Amino acid sequence: MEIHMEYYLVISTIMFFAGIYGFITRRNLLAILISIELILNSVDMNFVVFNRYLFPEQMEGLFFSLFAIGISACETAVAIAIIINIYRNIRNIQAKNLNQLKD
Amino acid sequence: MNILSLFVLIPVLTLCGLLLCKGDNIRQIRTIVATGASLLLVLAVGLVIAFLNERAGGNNADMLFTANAVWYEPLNIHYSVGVDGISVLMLLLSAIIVFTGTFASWKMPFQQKEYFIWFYLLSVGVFGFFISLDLFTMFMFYEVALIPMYLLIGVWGSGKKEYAAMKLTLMLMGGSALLLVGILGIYFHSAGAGSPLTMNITEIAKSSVMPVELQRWFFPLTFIGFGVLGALFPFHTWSPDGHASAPTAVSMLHAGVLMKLGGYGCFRVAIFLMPEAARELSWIFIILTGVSVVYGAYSAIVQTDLKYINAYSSVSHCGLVLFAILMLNQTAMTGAVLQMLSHGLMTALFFALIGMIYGRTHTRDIREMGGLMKVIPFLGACYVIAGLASLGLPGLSGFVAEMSVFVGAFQETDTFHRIFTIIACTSIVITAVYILRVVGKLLYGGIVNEHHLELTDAVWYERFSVIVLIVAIAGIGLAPLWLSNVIQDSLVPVLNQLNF
Amino acid sequence: MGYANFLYMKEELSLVAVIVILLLYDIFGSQKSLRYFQPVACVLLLVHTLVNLLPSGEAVAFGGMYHNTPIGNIVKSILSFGTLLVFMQAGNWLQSEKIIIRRGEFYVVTLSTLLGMYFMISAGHFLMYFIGIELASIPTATLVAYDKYRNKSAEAAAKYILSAVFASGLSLYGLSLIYGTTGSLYFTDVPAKLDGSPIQLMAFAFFFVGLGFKLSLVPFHQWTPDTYEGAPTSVTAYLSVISKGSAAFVLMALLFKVFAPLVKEWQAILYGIIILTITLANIFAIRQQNIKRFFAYSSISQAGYIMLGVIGGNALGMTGLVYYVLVYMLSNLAAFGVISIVEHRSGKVTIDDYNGLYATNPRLSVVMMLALFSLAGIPPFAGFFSKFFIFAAAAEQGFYVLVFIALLNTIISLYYYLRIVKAMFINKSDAPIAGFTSDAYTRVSLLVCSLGILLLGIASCVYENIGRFSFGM
Amino acid sequence: MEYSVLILLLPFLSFIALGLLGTKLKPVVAGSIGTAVLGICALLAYATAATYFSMPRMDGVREAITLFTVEWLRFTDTLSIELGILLDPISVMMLVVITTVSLMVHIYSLGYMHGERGFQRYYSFLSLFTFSMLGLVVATNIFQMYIFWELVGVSSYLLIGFYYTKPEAVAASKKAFIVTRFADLGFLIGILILSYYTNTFSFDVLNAGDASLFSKAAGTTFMGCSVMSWAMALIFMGGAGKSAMFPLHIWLPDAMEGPTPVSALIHAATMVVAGVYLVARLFPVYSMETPEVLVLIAVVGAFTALYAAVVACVQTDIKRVLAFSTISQIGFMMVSLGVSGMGGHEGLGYMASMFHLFTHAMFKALLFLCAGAIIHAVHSNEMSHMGGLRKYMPVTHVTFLIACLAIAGIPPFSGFFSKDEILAATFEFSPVLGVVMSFIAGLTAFYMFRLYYNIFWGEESRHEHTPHEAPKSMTMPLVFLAAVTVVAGFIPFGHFVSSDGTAYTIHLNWAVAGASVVVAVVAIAIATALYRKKSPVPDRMAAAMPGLHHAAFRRFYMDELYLFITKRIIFNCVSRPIAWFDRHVIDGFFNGLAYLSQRASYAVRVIQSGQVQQYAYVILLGTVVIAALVLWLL
Repeated sequence: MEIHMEYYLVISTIMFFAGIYGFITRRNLLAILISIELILNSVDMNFVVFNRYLFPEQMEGLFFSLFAIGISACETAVAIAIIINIYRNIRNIQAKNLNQLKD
Repeated sequence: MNILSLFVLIPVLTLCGLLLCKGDNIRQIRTIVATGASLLLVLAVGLVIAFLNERAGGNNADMLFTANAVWYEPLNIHYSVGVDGISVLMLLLSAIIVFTGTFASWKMPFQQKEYFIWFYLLSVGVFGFFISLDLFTMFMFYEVALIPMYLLIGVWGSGKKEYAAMKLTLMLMGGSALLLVGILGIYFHSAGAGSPLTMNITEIAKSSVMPVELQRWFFPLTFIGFGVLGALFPFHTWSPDGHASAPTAVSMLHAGVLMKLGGYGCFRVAIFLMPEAARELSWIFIILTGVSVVYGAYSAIVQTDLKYINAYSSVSHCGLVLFAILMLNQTAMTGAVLQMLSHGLMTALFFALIGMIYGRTHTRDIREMGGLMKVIPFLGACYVIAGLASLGLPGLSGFVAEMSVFVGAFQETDTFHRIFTIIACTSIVITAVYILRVVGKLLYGGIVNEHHLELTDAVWYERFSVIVLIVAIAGIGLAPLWLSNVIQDSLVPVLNQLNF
Repeated sequence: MGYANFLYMKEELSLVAVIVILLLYDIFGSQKSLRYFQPVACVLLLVHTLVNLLPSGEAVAFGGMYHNTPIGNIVKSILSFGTLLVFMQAGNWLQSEKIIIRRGEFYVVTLSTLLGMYFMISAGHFLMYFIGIELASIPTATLVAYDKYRNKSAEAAAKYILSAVFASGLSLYGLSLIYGTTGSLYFTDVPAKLDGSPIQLMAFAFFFVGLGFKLSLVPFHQWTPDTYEGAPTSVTAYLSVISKGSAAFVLMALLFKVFAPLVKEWQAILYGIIILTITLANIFAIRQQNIKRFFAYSSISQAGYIMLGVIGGNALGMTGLVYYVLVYMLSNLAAFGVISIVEHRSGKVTIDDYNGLYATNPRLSVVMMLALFSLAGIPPFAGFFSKFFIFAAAAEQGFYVLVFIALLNTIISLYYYLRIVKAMFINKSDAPIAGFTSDAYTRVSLLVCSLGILLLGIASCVYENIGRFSFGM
Repeated sequence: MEYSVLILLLPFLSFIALGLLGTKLKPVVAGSIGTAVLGICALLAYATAATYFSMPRMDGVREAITLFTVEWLRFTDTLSIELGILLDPISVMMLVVITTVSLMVHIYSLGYMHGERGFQRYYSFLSLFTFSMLGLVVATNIFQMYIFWELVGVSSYLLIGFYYTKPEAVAASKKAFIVTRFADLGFLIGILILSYYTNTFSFDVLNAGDASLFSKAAGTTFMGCSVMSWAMALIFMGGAGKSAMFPLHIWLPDAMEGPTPVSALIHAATMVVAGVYLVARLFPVYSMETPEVLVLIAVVGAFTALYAAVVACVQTDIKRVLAFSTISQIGFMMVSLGVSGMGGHEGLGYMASMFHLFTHAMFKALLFLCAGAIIHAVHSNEMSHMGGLRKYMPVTHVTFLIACLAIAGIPPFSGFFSKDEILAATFEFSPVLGVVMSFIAGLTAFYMFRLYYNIFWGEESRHEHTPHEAPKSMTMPLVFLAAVTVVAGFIPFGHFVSSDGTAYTIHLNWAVAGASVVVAVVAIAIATALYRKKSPVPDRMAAAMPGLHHAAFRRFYMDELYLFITKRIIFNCVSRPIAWFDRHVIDGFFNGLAYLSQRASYAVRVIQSGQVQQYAYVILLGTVVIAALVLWLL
């Protein structure tokens, strides 16, 4: 069976919106972080798919997704460090407890 | 060095001098400000003489003593100065008021140094505005003159000073917001295709390429923008509160000179550069200013605070300035300029006297005062003179101005102009009512408060500043011809614009 | 392709050198010698700034990945100069007890983000741009969280990083669609393929989020007040000027160069966003008590003004924007310098605490006042000029109504800036902040800022020199 | 005659000198300076008059001489204010009247005001007034007249309010100024209209009788009347204000709060006739262009004369009686002008009016000065505090009687001649009006003698100390003025002043004269019967007509009406609402804007909830909205 580009795109779109949905609804900071990964991964997928199907003569998309993966790892690392910091301070990592700063 | 630039340079140097001296060395501070103020006055008088000499020598250029230096080359912004008769007179007025204001604030309760720093920053703006020929420079100086008011009122004022200072600043900035849009509009339509845009007023007037459809937008913006400072109804409400709360010299400078920036700007920018729209839309503003004239006067009748009375009176008188400008003919415009001068001096005198009286009685409520003529005859007599000038007594400046305005306004024959001229004329009666009411309550009758029996009359520096003002008022009132000649000559370019 | 290409990147290289030196110094320097970290960092950065001060010619390197423009050089110089000022002001804070041990990191991390901004500015390819923006923002999160024992700092950092990543996720998604429709990520190639198809427009809207977020334009602004309030003051200062300034320039460059075919669309977007940004931020700012939070809203509204330079799409706007960024940087850093030193010496951060400051600390108050007036756009201070040029740029393209709305908003902004002036000069306080003398670095930096505020407008050469290298669409 | 400039300049200099030096001078010195200056002025005025009237007539007409003019202020190419001196019969006549009365008042005041606080100020104001009044009468153009018109008003204000610690005086001065100012508004607008259509202010041009001058105004009407009618009526309004014509008369009785010599000078002899003078000045214009306005003037004058005479009959304050008498007499002058025509016998009214102005100035000043002497003696203005004073104050008594006889129109006193001419002119115009005016003349005789008897006869009231005759400085002017009053009637006035400048010989119309003398005698007889001794009849009469008497006593409620208009309508119904509107609506609007921003600031705080997920939601929403807008709206 031939796999059309649209299939990938559908999946990546679902991932993207699942990520967004997760980001907005999850209560735990780590879960939010995971949702972000979903978003970023869906983007990586897009890049790869577009490159592979539409512009196979160049490698821009592939490289972009490589870098994006690397950077998202950095992001996650920093985010986790901060979350740990929060945990040390308030002893939980519920998103709703990040409410000292408002107005 | 151009003589006009000195008008900016001297206050700036005074300011720097003040910055350098110690805050508690009152003597030094006074020396500096007195020197600065005197120099300005001498310079202004010198300029008037030089100007008259030039004109007598046959120099008929629109602007004299011009100097021009490129400032922001990409936008063709210049530091460009020059004066015609009107700005010369305005400079003289400003110099007189800065001079007398300096003496009127000879003794401040605290932070004298800071006070004078702001005061002179204010005067930098004022002088700079009147000498500028470049819209940008003009606008910059205009705003320079606005902001020191906030601190001058807020720190050294009285009463609801913070509210008043904030209101004044914000409303005037509102005006300048409108103005800036207007100026940008003028700038981007200042020259025909192919020639570079310019900010220079005379050049813009010469090219006159702005289409009427656009003028219809930018004229009201510019006019209202300046009009706010000229206490145009209904944007005048900053004036009563602001003037009432400001310290003496600031009220003097503000009502005496700053409000003139409005009138001057309306005439120099709005009408000069957008004559077609001015003709077309003047009726709207004639209604507003006509209302202003009567409305201010009626409001003044019921006020009980001396400064409020004077502030509303300023609304009325400044309304007359704008009203006259909008008549768009030579006589009325001459009257407008005369009225600016006259009102500037008069109201400065008023505020100086009110400040001095307030300094003694610690109240400005006329219900709490009475019979002061007996204890402070000098101030009382001067107050009466100021009042008489304000209600247009011949021999003092107000009469000359008002009559020119009325005669000029009457040259416009249609019923609309007629009706509003007559409405404006009625202000002379209402003015008499409130002036005499104040004089009657404040100075005449019996002493209301026993403490007032121990008041002392004016001291030398107070007398000095008051006398200078009175002499100037009487000078205009007695010999107005040379003034009006100077003004009329300078109006010719504007009239040429207006007649297309 | 050759190593000679690297020579075009002399600014980045010299910055990397500074970073490496500082990193090594931090690692290997003795505890005693680390006392001199601040002067060393400042001197190195100063040298770096001076060396790269003169704009070099236009150059393209690495097959178009790297694109150096003279105006970009100027922006880089401005940014590194601003960073220098931040460094000078940060000394006090870094001397404090729990942080002193980690002081070196601050300089290194900050400079790394600066490097990221350099990349953004000189990017010729979206990958380069992406790396730059992430390099500029991820380390910033660690800076925000620098006071790690302070919960607010951590919370601010968490909000920052989560929002940032979310925004960059959306932005990347947009970018991927752009890639999908144009087939290229080179700045030079993309415009030709942009035809305004619906998918591209949607992609552009998503892409816009990333820079909108960095610039804290409404509706991408909500992290700003929280982060600014929670972050250490020096970091807030850095965020509010350097990070914002670079983002503004990059956004402009992208819109001018890459998204030029979509000019009608992005002008419409900006139109709405500018109005929203300025107005909403002003409305929020009116009520603020915490001075850092207050400045956060103020900086949001300033971002709106900055965008006025972009919307015209003209050279005037580019000059105005860069000039605006410079003036805004000086003004804001002057304000933050004062806030920082006051916070450090007295621990006070609300506006009411500033009551009567003039009586005890006249010089600081005057500097603060200059900064506020400059921000409000009052002449003769530089802010007036920068605002005027920005407005002129927008007006040139006929956006009079927009200019008018922005101007009306200046009235509100004047109101809240005057609130602080009022607190310092007019209000009386029972327990004013006691008088103190600041350290030499802070004083120098404040002096520099004040001089800049006073002179930048009057001396037209700065503006004219920027103008010489600007370009429109 | 160039020296006549000095007549103007000297009082001005004296005003400046006394005003500036003020309290530095001793009162006596200040008074002497003022009086001496006025003396010189009077002499110069007499010299001027002598020279002028002795100049030969040109074609039988006395020429108006414009001595010199200085351009003072230029309005347009054609309109400019010039200051100058115009000598013609009426202005020269006025110069004489003003300087004479003023000099008398100056001398008189030396005694009357002796020891008053502000003596120097008083003299300085007197000088100012004299200067302004002289400037007014010699004005070469209508705008110069307006200038001095205003100055006269101010000096009147200052002098009425001389006793500034007295609230009544302050109120009176204010009222005087404002009412006349209101009238001046009409004057001003009138000037504006007139000058717009004729392009000139100059009396010479206006009075030249050139009909083409007014052609521009032809056909222009406003509310059914021609523009010229409006202009001239409005100018008359100015005159009516100064001359206290009904209904603008209300300030004059109150103005009696001022020092009595001031009343004599300003409010009897000079300033109040400025209105008459104004109409006379523009008489050719009135007569030729707008005769209908002359009718208006006659009607207003007649009504005022009647009204004031009736009111004067019941007043008890002697100065008030004199004030109403003045109003009434000015009414006579106005009527006379109103009924006059131009030239020859037609111009009888004009001549009569000027004649009456002249004689009235003398005897009314005399009356006031006498009243001053009396008040000086008994320290009261009320008739009831007087009575039987003839024993104590013989000189005053005799002079007062002479003045009374003069005003009553008993020959051979001057009033008889001038009033008789007025009546004659009136009868020629309209017999009905003539009868009315004769009746008023009778009333005049009646109330004057009521006054006379109440003061000098009747029961003596108890005095705190015996009244005594006034000092020399006060009686001397009395005697002088009395002498003038006696002889002035024999001046061949028509030879000096007439409507067209030709000589006009007065012929007494014996029918009218006889009738008016009879009326006067009868009225005096009634007054004698009623008031010579204390008699119950007047009270009974008052009781018989309580409404009328009370109304007359309250001056037919005119003051109440004015108070109603000013206080209730202007102050409470106009000014207060406007002030309220300003504070609450306009100011409220701007404050409301500020308040709204504040409220908005609080209202939007929910947006910034502090929840990072909500932030993300907003970002997403924003992006979607932007995308949607771009996709569907563009």
